[in-house]
Amino acid sequence: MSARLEEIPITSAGATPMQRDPAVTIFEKGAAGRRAFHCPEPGVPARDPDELLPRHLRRREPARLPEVSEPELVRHYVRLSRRNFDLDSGFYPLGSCTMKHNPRLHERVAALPGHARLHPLQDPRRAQGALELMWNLERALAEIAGLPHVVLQPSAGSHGELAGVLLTRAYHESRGERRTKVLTPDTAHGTNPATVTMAGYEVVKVGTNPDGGVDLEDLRAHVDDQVACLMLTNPNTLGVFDTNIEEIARLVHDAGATLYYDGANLNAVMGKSRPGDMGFDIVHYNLHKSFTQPHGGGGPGAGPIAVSDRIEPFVPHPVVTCTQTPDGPVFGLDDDRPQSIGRLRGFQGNYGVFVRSYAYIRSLGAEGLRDVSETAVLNANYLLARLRELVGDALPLAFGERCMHEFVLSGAPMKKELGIRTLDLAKRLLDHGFHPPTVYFPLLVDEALLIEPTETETKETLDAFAEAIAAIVAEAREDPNIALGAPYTTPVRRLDEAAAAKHPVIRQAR
Amino acid sequence: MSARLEEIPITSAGATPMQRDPAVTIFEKGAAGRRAFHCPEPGVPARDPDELLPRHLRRREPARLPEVSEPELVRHYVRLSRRNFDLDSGFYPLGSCTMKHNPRLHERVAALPGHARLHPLQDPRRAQGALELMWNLERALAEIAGLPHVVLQPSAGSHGELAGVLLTRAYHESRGERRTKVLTPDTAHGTNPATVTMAGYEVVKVGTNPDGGVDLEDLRAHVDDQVACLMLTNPNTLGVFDTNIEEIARLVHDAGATLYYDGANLNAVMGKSRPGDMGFDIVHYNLHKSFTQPHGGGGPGAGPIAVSDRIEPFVPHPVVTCTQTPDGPVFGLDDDRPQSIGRLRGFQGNYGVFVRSYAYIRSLGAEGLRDVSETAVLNANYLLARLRELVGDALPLAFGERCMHEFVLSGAPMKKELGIRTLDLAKRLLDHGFHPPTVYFPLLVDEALLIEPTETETKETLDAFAEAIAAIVAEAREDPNIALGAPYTTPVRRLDEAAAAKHPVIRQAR
Amino acid sequence: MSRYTATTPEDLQSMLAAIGVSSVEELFAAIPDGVRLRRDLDLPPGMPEQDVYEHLLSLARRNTCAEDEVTFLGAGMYDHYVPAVIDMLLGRSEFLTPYTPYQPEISQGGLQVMFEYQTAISELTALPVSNASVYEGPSAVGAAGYLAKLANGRRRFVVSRGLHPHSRETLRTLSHGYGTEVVEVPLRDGVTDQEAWAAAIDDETAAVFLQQPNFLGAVEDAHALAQAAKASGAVVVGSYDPIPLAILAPPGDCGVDVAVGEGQSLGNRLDFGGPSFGFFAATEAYLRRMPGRIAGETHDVDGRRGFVLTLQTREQHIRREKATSNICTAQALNALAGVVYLSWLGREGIVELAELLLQRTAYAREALCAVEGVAALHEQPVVREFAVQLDVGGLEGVRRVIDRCQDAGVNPGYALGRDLDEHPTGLLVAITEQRTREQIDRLAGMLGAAIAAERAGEREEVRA
Amino acid sequence: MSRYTATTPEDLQSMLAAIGVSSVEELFAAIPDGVRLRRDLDLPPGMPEQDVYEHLLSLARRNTCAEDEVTFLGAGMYDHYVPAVIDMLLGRSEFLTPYTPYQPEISQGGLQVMFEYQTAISELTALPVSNASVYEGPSAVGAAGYLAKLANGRRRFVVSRGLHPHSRETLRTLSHGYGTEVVEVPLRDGVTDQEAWAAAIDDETAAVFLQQPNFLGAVEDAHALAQAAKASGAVVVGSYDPIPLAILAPPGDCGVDVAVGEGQSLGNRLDFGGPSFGFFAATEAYLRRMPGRIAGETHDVDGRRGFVLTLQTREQHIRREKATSNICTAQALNALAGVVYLSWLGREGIVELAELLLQRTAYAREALCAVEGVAALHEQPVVREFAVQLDVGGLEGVRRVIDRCQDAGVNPGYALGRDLDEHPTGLLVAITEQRTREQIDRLAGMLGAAIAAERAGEREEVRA
Ligand SMILES: Cc1ncc(COP(=O)(O)O)c(C=O)c1O
Ligand SMILES: Cc1ncc(COP(=O)(O)O)c(C=O)c1O
Repeated sequence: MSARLEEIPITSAGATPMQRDPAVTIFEKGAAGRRAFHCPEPGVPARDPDELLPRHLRRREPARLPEVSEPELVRHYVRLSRRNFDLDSGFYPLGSCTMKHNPRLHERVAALPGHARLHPLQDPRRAQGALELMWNLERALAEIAGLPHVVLQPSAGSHGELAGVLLTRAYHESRGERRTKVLTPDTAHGTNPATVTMAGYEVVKVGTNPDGGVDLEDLRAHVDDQVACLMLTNPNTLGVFDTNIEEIARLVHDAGATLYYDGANLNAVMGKSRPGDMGFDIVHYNLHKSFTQPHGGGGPGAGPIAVSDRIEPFVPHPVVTCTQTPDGPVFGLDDDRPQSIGRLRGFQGNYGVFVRSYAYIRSLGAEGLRDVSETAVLNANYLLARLRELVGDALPLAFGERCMHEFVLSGAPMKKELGIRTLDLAKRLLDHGFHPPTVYFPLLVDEALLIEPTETETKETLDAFAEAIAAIVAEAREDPNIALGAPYTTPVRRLDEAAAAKHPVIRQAR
Repeated sequence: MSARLEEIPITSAGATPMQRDPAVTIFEKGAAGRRAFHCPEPGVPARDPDELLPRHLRRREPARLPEVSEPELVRHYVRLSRRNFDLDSGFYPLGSCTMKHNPRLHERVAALPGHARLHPLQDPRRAQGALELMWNLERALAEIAGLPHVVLQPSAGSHGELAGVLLTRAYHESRGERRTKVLTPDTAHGTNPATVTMAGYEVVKVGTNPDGGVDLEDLRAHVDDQVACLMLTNPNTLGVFDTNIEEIARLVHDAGATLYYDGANLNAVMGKSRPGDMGFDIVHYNLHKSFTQPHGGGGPGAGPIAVSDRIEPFVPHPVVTCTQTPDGPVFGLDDDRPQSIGRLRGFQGNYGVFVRSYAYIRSLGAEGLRDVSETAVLNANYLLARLRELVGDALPLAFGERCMHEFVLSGAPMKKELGIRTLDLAKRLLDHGFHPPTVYFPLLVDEALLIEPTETETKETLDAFAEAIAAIVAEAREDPNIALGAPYTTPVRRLDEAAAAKHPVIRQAR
Repeated sequence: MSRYTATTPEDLQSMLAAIGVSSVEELFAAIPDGVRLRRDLDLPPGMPEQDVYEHLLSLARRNTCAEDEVTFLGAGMYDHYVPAVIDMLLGRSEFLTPYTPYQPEISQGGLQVMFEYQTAISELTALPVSNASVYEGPSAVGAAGYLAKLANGRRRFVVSRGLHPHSRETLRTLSHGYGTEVVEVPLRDGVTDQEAWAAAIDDETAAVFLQQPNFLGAVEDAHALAQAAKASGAVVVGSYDPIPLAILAPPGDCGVDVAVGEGQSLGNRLDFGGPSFGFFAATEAYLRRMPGRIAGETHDVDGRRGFVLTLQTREQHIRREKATSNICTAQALNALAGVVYLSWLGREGIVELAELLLQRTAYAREALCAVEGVAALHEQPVVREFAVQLDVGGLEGVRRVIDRCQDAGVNPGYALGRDLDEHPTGLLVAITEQRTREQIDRLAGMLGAAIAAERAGEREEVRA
Repeated sequence: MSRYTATTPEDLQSMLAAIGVSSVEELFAAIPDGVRLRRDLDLPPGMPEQDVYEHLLSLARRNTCAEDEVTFLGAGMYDHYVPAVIDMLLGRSEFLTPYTPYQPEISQGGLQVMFEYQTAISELTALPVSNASVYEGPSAVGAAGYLAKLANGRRRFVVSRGLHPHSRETLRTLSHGYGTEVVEVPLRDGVTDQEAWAAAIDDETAAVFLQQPNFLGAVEDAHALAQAAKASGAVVVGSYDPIPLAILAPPGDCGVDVAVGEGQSLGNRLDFGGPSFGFFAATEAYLRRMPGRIAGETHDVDGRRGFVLTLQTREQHIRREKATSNICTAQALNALAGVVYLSWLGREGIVELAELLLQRTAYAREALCAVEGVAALHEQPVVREFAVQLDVGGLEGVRRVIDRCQDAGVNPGYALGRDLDEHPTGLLVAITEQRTREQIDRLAGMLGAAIAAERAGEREEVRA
């Protein structure tokens, strides 16, 4: 098949080049006795190992780890890295993921020994710089969300959600209430309902209205005194800002429930509108989205939470404290929080992520952050307009007229008229050197394409992407098989996921 | 043409993937007003610029530098980097260049602020760590070469050569002699004769004997009282160790000339044999070869020199000094060297390179360095043996039976019998994911292939390379056109070098 | 245009025209007036790169890090040497910047790394199933609890007090959510009290939790503890320190069903506590109950070997409220550091490293216990960390002793009293390959002096 | 196997067998006994990575670097901020590890970088021809001399004393080799004495050399100096500081034939003096006399745009003894940093930066000259560096003043007396965008105090 690669038109962007040689794992390389590590001498009087560690507690056979020289190790992983598409290779409009530029300054400052080699249990008096950084970041995030209290501890968005729902539980229990249900719109990200179950609540779905917002009727129908919380994303995963947000907040609060803000889409509204002002009680941030922590191929991230006064007594500890003294502020960690839900993880959270996001906020300031959201929304609407113009009929906008920082197209007409699905379009985009948008999410849109360009892309890139989509659609009109057979230029072509799940091979055979 | 790529067999190594999209320069990207740099505020009372710098001294029109955002800048150069083959991509047997593994530890230690942000004019009393490092490196290099005095200043091998020949001149002049000629074997690297001319001497060539060593008769015929120096590489660029080295040294010294050692091939003999013991008066090292400074696509490097006592008075200054005091050694820089030839460059040399090579020597120690040379020679002889076995007839060894750390094959029979030249073989190797050997050097071998595997390669890699060569030769027997048309998988295919030289376009048109 | 945006005035005009609006403001029309922010955020103004660097550098300098003192602090994270290859590889855009590999054809690098990582963890734990990472250690313990809860629906967790305090607490926090209760089993002579352990386990026990080595550094008889739980049908969960695991009987050989742990010591920086990663391995039986991403091997339409995210029907984006976990973004980059580190150590190297720790830790334990005012807190075998008690009255005394040592450039370890009331004067001392004999001797000397000074101080008080 | 080799005993046996020898020793048989080393080299034993790191860290700590003090030291290398993108790009294996691009088809990245670099230097100098880098500044001056010598075969160089002392000396060293003599023209009021300059130039003058700004920081009238040489047919060589060049009349507009300079301040670290790079640009007339690599644009057999090393008939590997230079390995990686830095600054940014330096330098000059015991050394326009004299007797006094300031954490600059007998009490003070007004004020304060203390000291001596 790939023999046809050269006859198949590729846009000038060009596919990102990748290793196309057969996959060989590190366990299949090297030879017995090879090594990169050279162990220091113990340098202490040698004791009988079996006396120090009795045989019955000992391992019988060494773990079969790789045996490679350092040059082999380096080449293996450098070549592997070339099998990845990345943000520095090209456009990455993965909806809901906010794939914005990752400044290298952040890697530099995070690597400073004073941050990178600081032990989490260091005496706070000897970690004042780290605690001040966390304090400053909390204050900045609080201002951005419009809520008074921030805790940085959660490790990612879903972890923040779990914290939020557990806080809701603690809040209700403190008032002697045992509510059983949590509402989530059908546009919600999968982590929302999953979190609800983990926190011991029942999930109740709320519908979406024709404008892409929460269906108020449906909401009224479901919000009662058994409802502990409504989890909302605003703008939601359709890229639609819910114009009824004030009414929604009123309904939820009147029912005595809390309103939870999934902050994955905060990039749309920084400096423009604040969840706290919208009436949300609890917010999580995705520092690895809005605040540019690199995604690392699936983490690390951080999911700090902001809460209102009534929720504050229950937040996870430790909490960073700041005490004014004659010789300036002194920072500490407070573990003495009787009403706290407790810890969600070890230590103080993903500090290395905090450093990067703090550097980002200090680089941009208020103006810069507003520009981020304004440009993110501008870029999204421009790309939407270009796509409307070029392929509006095949890929119509699913809801509304305009969008915030991202938008959802439906591939249904394309499927019907051209015989290629959203998946095929996505795979064909790979040959054009673009990362495809998020596909088949949100679930309520048939053949969904969720497109988020972010603010750090240029107009030229948006134009090139729109033209690539147009080229694929035009190509499909001629010959749908090209898209159906795509991709052609990648290290591997379409993979058999069913086979992988049917007979799972999830580790190298010995 | 590249349409044929897929039908053309590629070894399992696979071509290293590279951006194949059209080349666009940074000057062709971006847009007016874009920028990555944000300038700090002056923060001082503003003065009239024209008063500070009169108009007649001022630039009229700004330099037309690129106008790109940071994300554009990063993507441009990351994508450009993917158009390079590199040492971490695969085998790089570029003869005479010693492309050994570059340990990343060296990059880490060189980047420590105490080294990287140290100003060259810092008071020596406040740069004791740097001077101690230089002192230790000088001592280690002196021991390795078997000569008492080392100066690190020269910036590369050719710079070291220039220092060496100028030292020879100073030495002879100090003895009231004005010699006019310098001898270089026909196997010499181009920098040798070029250096001789730059240093104001006439180049006289000396022939090579059937074993690949210096032709003693020819040497005797040329060495007279007008000869200032003989520049030798040993093992030479044929990978042959000159068994007559003692006799050569005697002849040269009897004529009152100096014997210069081009250290490019030192990787063959570390801990096995020392230039000083062979009778050389002056040696240069290539820290970017034997001592693994990364080549950087054409530098930086460093070419320290070692000299005997009689040459020492003339070495370039400043010279690092070490004075023993009650509270330990104190290091300094001595500029008061009345007989010195003077400076060859600014400051103290490429210190960042010294840091890396020093780290390397401290990592390996005496045993490690000997193992380096033994393994380099073992790998070269093994690869030679494999190639003899597989393609001995088409690509015979040019001289002798065995080799040191590298060897030269002649592509003459291949050209005659298969109709493909060494160049074609090299280009076809690109499709197999290997960097070709050095080609058409040394000049005295017809269709030369100079192959240096280095010690950091595995047996598997050597085997794969030998098999790739065999595959290409076999392929050529079937159809020479495939090699003649190669490469096929690279970002560009064979380039028109003649056109480039005929109508030079050496900068982006405005 | 701010720092990283690129919209020139010309761009802006043509873009607004294409959209059909006259200002960016119009694009925010959907936001009701009542919730629009009509002022600038109250934040410090943006700074040029060089000033941000200076600021972050000045903050870094106000921390005493492992390069500023000789540290014996461990208690969950350890000052191991991180080889330079890891910085280089993690700094490569191709690993640093991609999202979770949703498009396998252009993510084979990351997916194969996951597959290799899973293999390495599986080898280390002698368990067949590993996921591609969870957040970190203590939350991994909580995740194991949720797995057990979903697996057998029982209502109680039996937890050894040998577990890291953060793990025990995280488990409590999450248990309160998914509705299980937690009972703790005390230690005796530094290890889990086997009688109390056996007594606490019954057919309402959803899972039992042990830590190896435990929080006091003692090596538990994991096999015995696991067997004691088998009959009850409870899920046996072990939280492991991966480096000692190189020489300790692996969970898979001891009857442990789910092995989790903190991965920081495998090639990750201390980073004041994160990001690192948690590993999560289990027996075949729990394959389809695992939380998080799992990479699996398959082939493409041309028959080429490739890797994909597999068994996704477990996950939130498919299964939503029925998912085995809510985890989405995990710690892929840190897990990469983990597998690179394990490959760098290699099959023999990791054993040499663990044996080195065993020897130096034994030496340090002896050296410290020979100090006036220092006594072993337990006599159990230890690999990389051990506990002593200081004869200085109480926690405050210990804190002051630590402080004195730190003022002299040595951080002697962790004051156990901060978490364990039963050991108010305990000190937990950790050894890595970066702590030399000379440093250990220095610690012993300083500790002796600091304790003497502390006692002198006490006597003063008594007199006064 | 040592640190980076991989030959297992099994490998060794099969390799020796394939070669047909019984030991590695046999492979060294060609080396005569008399010159074989029969002992181990006398070197310290090898160390594990962590120990090498510790050792190099401890050496680094014994240096006072630009992060440890507020430094106004310049005199050829400057403490500019190096943006983080440069570390990332230079750290990429693809740029860091390849050799000189001898195989253009797999080196388009490096070759295009050279082409872009050449374009940037050509823009900055307003000269049409640039090579891809030479070693560094002073040796670039020497290389320019060799170009002139080959071009017109004349025997004398006329050199302004405004050139960096290292440049003047390097030129002398090389001149002695290729056989030219060097006469120096003094400065007057801080700039080259135009009368003496004109008088020194005749039809035996191979080249004239000026520096802009000169070593005292003064802006020369480059145009006037160049014109004064035109009639003689000498090659006019200018050594430029690239950052001030953003606002100074470029060599190409002043009649300078060859412009060279030290590139460190363009995105390269101080590195105690290297590696950095030297730039080398010229008029069309010298295209085929340029030293070093030059990348040129061309096309491949399919008509695709590509780049190659071109005009190689100038070079040593082709032309050998007739080459225009012996340079081979140059400074490609540092030149990459240069073009990335220039692109990062951008068309407007570099001007803003230079204007910032202009303003702050003026402020600093005024602030220092207001200090008791400090006087301007000249009144010429300055951009980024200026010279003052300290009323402290002589060089030793200046050294002691500098020392006092450094003890207090501020490095006030360079003692001109170290190189220039005519300015024994001169101090050269450099400003970068990293030196703030507050730091300048601090310097002024300290300098005043240190001078006062020094004079008090002198009085003591007098009395004694
Ligand atoms: C809308 C939304 N909510 C929640 C999440 C979960 O965030 P995380 O992956 O950080 O757990 C995501 C991430 O994809 C998301 O897009
Ligand atoms: C034998 C030999 N001599 C001298 C040189 C010149 O060294 P450098 O490139 O460091 O100037 C080389 C480099 O290719 C070489 O191979």
